[in-house]
Amino acid sequence: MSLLDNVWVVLAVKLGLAVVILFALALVVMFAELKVSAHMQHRIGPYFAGGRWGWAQVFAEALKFLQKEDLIPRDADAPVFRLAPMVSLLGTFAVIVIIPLSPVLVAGDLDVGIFYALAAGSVSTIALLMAGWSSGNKYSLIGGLRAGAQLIAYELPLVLAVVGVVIQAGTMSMVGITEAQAQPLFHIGSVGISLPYALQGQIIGFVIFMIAALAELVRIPFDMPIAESELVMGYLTEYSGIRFTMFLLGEYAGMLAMSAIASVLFLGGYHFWGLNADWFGPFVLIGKSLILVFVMIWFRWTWPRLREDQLQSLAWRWLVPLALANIAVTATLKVVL
Amino acid sequence: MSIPRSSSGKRLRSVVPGWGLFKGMWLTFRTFLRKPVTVMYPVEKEIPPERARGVIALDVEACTVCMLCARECPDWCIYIEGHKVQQPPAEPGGRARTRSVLDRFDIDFALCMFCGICVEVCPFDALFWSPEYEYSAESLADLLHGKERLTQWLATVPEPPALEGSEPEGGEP
Amino acid sequence: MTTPADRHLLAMHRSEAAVSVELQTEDMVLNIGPQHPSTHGVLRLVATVAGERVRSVQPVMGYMHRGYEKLAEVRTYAQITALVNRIDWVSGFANEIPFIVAAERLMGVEAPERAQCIRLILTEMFRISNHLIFLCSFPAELGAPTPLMYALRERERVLDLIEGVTGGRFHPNFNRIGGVKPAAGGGSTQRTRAQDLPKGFIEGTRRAMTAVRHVCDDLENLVLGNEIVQQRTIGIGVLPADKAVEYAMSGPNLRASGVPFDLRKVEDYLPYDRFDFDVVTMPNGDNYDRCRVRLEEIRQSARIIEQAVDSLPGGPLQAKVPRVIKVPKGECYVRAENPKGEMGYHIVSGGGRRPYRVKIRSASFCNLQVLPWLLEGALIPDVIAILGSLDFVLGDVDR
Amino acid sequence: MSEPEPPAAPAPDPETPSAETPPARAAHWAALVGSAEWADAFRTVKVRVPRERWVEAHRALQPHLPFFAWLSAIDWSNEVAVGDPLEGEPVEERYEVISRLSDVSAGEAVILSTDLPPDDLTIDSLAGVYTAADWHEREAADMFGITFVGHPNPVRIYLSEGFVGHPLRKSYPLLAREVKAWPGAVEVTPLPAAEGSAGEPKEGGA
Repeated sequence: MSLLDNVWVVLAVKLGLAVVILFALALVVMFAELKVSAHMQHRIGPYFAGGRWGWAQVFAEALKFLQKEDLIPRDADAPVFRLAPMVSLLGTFAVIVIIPLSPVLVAGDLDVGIFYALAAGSVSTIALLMAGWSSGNKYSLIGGLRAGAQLIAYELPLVLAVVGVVIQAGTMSMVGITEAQAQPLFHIGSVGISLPYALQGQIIGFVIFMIAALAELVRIPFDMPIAESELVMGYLTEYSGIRFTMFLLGEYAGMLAMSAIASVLFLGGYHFWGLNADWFGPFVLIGKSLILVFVMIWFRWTWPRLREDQLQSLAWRWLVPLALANIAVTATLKVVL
Repeated sequence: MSIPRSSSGKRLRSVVPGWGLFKGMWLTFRTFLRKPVTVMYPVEKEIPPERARGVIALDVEACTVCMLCARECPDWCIYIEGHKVQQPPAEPGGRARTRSVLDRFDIDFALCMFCGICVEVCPFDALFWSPEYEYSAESLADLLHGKERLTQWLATVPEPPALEGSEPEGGEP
Repeated sequence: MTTPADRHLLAMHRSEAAVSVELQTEDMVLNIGPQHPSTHGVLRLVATVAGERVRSVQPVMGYMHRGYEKLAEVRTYAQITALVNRIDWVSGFANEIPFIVAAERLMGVEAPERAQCIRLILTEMFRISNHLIFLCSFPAELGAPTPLMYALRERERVLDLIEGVTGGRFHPNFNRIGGVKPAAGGGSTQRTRAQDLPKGFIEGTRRAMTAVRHVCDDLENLVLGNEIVQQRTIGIGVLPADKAVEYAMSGPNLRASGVPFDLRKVEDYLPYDRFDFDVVTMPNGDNYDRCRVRLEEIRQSARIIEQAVDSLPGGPLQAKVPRVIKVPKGECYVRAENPKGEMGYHIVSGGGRRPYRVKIRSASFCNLQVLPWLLEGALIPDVIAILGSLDFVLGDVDR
Repeated sequence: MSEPEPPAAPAPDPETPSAETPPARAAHWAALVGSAEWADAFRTVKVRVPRERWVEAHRALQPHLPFFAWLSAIDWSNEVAVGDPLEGEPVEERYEVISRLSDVSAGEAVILSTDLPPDDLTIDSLAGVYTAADWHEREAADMFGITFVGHPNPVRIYLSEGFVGHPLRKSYPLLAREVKAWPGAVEVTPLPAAEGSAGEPKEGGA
């Protein structure tokens, strides 16, 4: 009893759980990417490792990466080079603690939850810049600079897309936003017209958020900083072994974290019709997140990538004005209704 | 002859901008639901056509050590050694004949470019193409195969495929 | 037809540069290749870049120079046939044709009709195979990996047919002076049985052509109709017709610039005049058109093949030629419409079993000459896209 | 082809240059460059011009034949390091530079040729007339050691900077054929040239 009263122990347990769950889910996402991409390409994908469907392939890959030599190029800025993958993971883990799996199952329900999530999430920008700059490679440098420009450009639509939700919910707490989505949207007379657990009218916000999230995650169609066919993996060019694995897991965990945030903000979080949020909440949320992850993988294996300047023009000329308009409309409706 | 055509060069624009993106996604999703076409190699195998040039098989009995294949080989990858032996005359009073005995017949498959010239020039039908393809080795030196190995492959040489109908001349010389 | 040179980006860049002279920073030299995922082998581009903008590009090649012209001098004609289909390895058979036809012209023999028709069918199959390779590599360079698998899936059908006839998937070595000869595979009966098309070839070809048309439709949806692809390709790498001719572009690259020139229509190295097909041209000469020309050419090739298997003449496969082939003295140049452009061999025969000199005109080498002009002022992503749209193979560049 | 046509003798296509009697075309091109020396064997039109008029001849043809297909050279030599030597009479030892020009509509084409003495391998560059001659001239410079005067970028194209020799010269040996003994040199039994059926073509219908 006394042990659970200690705030540090509780924090450690919560963090540990979050990390374990996140890693496990990141491996699931990694496996999904292998399998989904294979089937979309008319292939089978992993098959032999671990029984019929090759589920052990991800562990094999992780082990393979861990065995590899940890190379640091001679011209690299070694301390920065070593630090970058950790910083990249740090941002993702910082985000994950505030995601509510159920009304009670949340590592930390901050009052400024979403604000904190977006702020912590943008730490990965620094990681990519660090990686690109410290590698001592021109391709990495170009990749890092592209990443910097891209993440800064897309931070704005990401935040602005969220503002609409925050206005609607009237809170920045993740639990609060989820609960707000369970409420009827507006009342006509005494009848509550509800759009429970759905987009709450924030369809535009959702689309903008997903586009910006793809850009934040450096996924196709916005993977110019990596751009294997142009920059030979961009800021990842010089990474190998465990550090590369960290980036890789960071990417998959990031996909999951972003999908979870999107689910919480726009898709009703842990709520689902007819399911008790207390018991089924975690499964509902993870299920919604995995569906969004599937859509991200689906994009990845269907579309080519845009060019860096086209991406910038998309952000500044379309997404930002659209998000601002969305905020204006939402705010007006909020006041009017 | 038809007149060279200049296409209109119209772009394939979708009616709704952005619809093309979703047409592609529909295609990948349809494929996602279909059964994959992959052949799971070590478990299942594709059967190569009869004419597939997989490996060269040798019929030692037929070889007369005439060296023609070694000379015509563009890569110089066939090594032949032999010696002559005196044979008693076939019938009494006949001339004693010499016969060539094959001592060594090596093909370096690391050099071979699978052109088939040796098989073609062989006047005694001693060389054959076999569709067998599973003979990879861990080092280049292990790809030098001697006559014992080449003879083993003889068993894998298939019958020639049936021909597409309408062969009026029958191909008989 | 001829679009004026739309060098808008370049002009804009130049004016920008003129205005901001004091802001200029040092240019960076970016070494693209020789080991790079998008250079199709070992091409090296030394690019001077200002940020992402390429100021100038110097292609460096020769990493794969195998000296085919010298090698041909020490080989007999039969051996060279096996050699030349390695020049452009994704369309092996099409490389053999002009060489064999040139040698046949020097010897004064002509292949029988059936042999010519089989040559034509296989050439067109290799054209399909080559263009499908293009349609898989070009989207991959734009970042879309999935069309690759779809295109290769159907290409496999075509290659299986080719293998069924010739015994080789990539390097058929199927042409002989005076005809065609599939690889012997018949055991002791190989000499007594004609080495003709195997049973089921015609039926399989029809099926494969249906499948190829189908994948063309799919790829049209997946690649050409995709708005992102259009963003990345339309108006990028514009090569106007006069420049295309000036830089001796040939094949689909030339036709994409609006020049309706196809050697299949003007030369008679194979009986193309019997079949009905269109020369596909596109007006703009940008990446999109270069991609689209190839997609349409697959359809045209399928059309030719279907006509050819329907009207396949009978008769022998081989004209009478001496056992030891010696080619009389003389010089002959024969060019053919290789899937990548004009492929030709200038054979100088000294009268022996081996040619005295063989000059190989390979399409990719000549098509790449335009690179420094075409890439000037492009962005790095566009460099890769333009490079991919030119459809070259390093074996064909370096020979 | 929609109209029935006897497959045995396909009618000459009106668009192909073969419809016109080839010597007339050859003479036409020769007259255009002001040369009296031309050959038209094996449907390959070759017009010879003196070395001094090399660039001038190309300039005359450029408006008619804008497509520069290729440029190369032939080392005419009676001594060869590898390969078969020329049969018959000894030839005058020289380097023949040849270039092929064609159009992009009717399929017209001509090969221009000029001779260089072995002791003076210089010739004016065509880069001013045909842009596409650039790389071909660099290749010929690499392979034959011909100097193209006035070439805008006379650097090596295929060979590395330190490479010694010019591989396509007839005097240049082929190392791959020298470091290894020919496996076919072993003689065990004589060639079966006397075999009855072996001398005949084996293919069906022959």
